[in-house]
Amino acid sequence: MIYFDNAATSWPKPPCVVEAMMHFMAEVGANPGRSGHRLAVEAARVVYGAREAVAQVLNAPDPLRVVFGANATEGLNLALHGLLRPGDHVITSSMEHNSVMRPLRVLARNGVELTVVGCSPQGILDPDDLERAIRPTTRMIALIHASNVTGTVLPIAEAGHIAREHDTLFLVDAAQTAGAYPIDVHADAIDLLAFSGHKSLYGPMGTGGLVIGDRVDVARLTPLKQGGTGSRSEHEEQPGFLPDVCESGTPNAVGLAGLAAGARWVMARGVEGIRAHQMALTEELLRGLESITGVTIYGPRDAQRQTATVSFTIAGMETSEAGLRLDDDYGIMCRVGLHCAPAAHRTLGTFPAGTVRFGLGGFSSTEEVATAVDAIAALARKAS
Amino acid sequence: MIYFDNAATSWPKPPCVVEAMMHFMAEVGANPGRSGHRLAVEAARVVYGAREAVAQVLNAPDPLRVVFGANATEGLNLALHGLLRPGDHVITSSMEHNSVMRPLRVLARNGVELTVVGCSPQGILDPDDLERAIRPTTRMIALIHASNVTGTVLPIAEAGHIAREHDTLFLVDAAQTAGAYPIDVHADAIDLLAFSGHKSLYGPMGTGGLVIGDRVDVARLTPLKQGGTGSRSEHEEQPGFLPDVCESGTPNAVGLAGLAAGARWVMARGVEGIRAHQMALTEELLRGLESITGVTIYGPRDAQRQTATVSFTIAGMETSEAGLRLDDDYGIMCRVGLHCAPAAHRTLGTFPAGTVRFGLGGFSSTEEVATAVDAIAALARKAS
Amino acid sequence: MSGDSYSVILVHSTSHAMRIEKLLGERGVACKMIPVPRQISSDCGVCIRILQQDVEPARRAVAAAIEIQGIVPIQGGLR
Amino acid sequence: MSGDSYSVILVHSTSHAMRIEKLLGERGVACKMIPVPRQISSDCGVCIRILQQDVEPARRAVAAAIEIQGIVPIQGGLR
Repeated sequence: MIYFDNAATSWPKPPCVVEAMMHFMAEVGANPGRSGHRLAVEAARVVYGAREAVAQVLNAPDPLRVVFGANATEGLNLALHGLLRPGDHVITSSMEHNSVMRPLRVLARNGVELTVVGCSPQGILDPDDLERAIRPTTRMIALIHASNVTGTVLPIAEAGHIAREHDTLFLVDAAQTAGAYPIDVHADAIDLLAFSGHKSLYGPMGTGGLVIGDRVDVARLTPLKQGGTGSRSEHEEQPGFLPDVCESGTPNAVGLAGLAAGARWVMARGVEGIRAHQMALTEELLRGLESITGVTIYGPRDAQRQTATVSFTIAGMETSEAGLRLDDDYGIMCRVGLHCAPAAHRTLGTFPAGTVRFGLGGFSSTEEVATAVDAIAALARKAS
Repeated sequence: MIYFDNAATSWPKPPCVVEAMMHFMAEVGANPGRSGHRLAVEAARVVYGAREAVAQVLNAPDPLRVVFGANATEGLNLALHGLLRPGDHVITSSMEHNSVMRPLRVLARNGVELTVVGCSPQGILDPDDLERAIRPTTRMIALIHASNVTGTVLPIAEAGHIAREHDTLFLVDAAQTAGAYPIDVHADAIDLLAFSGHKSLYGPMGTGGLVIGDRVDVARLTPLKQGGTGSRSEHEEQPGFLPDVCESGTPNAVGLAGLAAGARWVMARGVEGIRAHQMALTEELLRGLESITGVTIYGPRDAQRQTATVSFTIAGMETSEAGLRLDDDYGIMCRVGLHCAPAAHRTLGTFPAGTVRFGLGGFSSTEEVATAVDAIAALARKAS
Repeated sequence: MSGDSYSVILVHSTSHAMRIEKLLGERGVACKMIPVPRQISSDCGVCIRILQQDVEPARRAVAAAIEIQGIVPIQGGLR
Repeated sequence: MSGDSYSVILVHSTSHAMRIEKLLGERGVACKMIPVPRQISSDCGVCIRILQQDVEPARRAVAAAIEIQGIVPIQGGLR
């Protein structure tokens, strides 16, 4: 069985992640930040540990400005709905996931001005195009760090520089990169970074969030939800400080126990080391697929310029059939279709047929890549 | 060690809950509803199983109208922000948790008309007061099922009847009752029911949601977030059907695996059986506390009319000191203060000093209650 | 199985597919979740494949409980 | 410990308290999370109790990293 769906969620998880969750369920268990007893305090320590671990992976200066939510989607929605107002202008790219495009379509119906900057058919964004799109009313630039379809890495350092120069906020969707690709929130001038906890940070599903930089005026940030925070309990008004303003209700403390362990595991291996391992595998996969007649690869086809996610099609075989055969006949699990990213597929020229996506992960191996390449070669032969 | 903080989160969990989560992490692991491979389908089965199990406990007719979120707070915010518009009138009670009051204060600033119907000093709501508050513009009645401070059960069957008669929506905050007190969404004319997964449904933290009845027009329900749903992937617009419209981004599948196991455990024991056990313990706790000079109990002081949550104060001892001594000297974990419910404490006359709250749970025992009563008696003697 | 012919039940959402899988299972109708064949338009990435001969029983099993997008025959390959 | 006198560091949020616990721990200042004494107003249900003699080292440890609501002495009972 070969799991090549790590771009959807990483699996398996490091053993320490499952152990941390079990330990939490058995020995801690209490609601963090509500009561003052020993288990509640220990639970709060666990949650705070997750803030520190995530901040460390991303080089975010203040762990209290790491806010947690259910997933990267919630982090993106918090940034977009929380900060954009009618009359504001926002710029995004044509490679975005629906977690950015769908909130932006709602905002655009309600008076936010939206510019979608086109990318090349490889999914590559030209920073000059971005800069040309800026207007006096531009309040935010929102970019995916790496495409969930082709793995194409967007030039976020340049984009951050442009945003800073034009005094506009810079939001990065790091769902595909946090933990797998070097990110420096501080050096890259990132004001808002949405992350997934359950992909390359190796935590469980149910974790993710938003890193909020100090250029973001928290008084202007409207949370998606209000409720009990364990703070300012005398007041029927939401507290105004981070992280509480954005974290109403009981947090997913057991999930965050797992995320803390996952992020520490990433730090112990080193993001650079993980990246080097994945680049090598991606290179092998790209070269293997390129050698097969009838296979078309999308994206940069260059491991230096993409994550360990590779999209392709097989001549004469629908992606849905390829997905079914890979699962049934070869035990290879991947994701076919449009990957919740219709804009990206339009950019790549693969709409509406979609692609077959292999998402490699931290536990993928050279042997798995070779087996998968052989399977694709066999399918391509049959289809031709 | 005695854990009497079950009103914040239940602990321990039934062994089957932890086992279900471990099984998911080890053997399933994939992202439900995204890909079509065997593990993704199995993950989707797990999530759907949680919908069925929760629907069964609450007698909700359609599992596809059970939508999941991080906690009951998210369910309440979805109902309130998703359905109330400027000019609408909403009625609530003076016993609400901040998970209802804080969203309503935001809505009230934005043009929603709010009436807070007063409850008695025991936290009891008179349905006639509720009915008198109804106006032609009343769009929703939002009530806590049982107070998280005193356990007082509000008359939701009567309130549901009134709401139906006046053609207004009825939202119930069942954070404290789902799984612990009989609820019949269908018979009680409940249009929207927010539930916590990690309290009396015995799932892990990170689970909760909203049951949406068929009188709710989903086309008028604005979700808190938009994003990838695995459905209508060709479209940059949020899908309009349940549950997808309200469930953007990767769900907490491992948490829902635990919730499914917890809800099934509740069904196997039977809500009536759980309720009987907890009533008996509550009666013992109330009688024990009543016998102690210097102890004042708040709420109905009648196990028939409250959940297994009991609030009290000790003459001459602040609640904060009582909490610390119970933890340090007796190993009893409870929650002191205002319990994120300032309105309720004002109603009870315990604002801002707060109360000591004992929240019993499914694993609480007669022996624990007796030990805790003895501890309170000793503290009361010292304080007098 | 190679001689069998199949149809697929098209649905709005994976959650709907899971409900249908359960309903069919209760009535003894064999089914398998597969990725939606791309020539067929659907809201959802997965659909429920059934034997052609089970189309009517499946339609009856599902009718009262849940709205579907349709049941359509598929050709060949998607075993 | 009964002869010791204490102060508490008041904070906005439990998350802030956890950050301070960490900072104090790194500097060897002993502390304990306790429920906020009710006669003291605070945003948060917990505060950080320290020995009276550690007030100045604690203030220095925390100053650059995080905004607090204050450090106040407490009497007696809250051992």
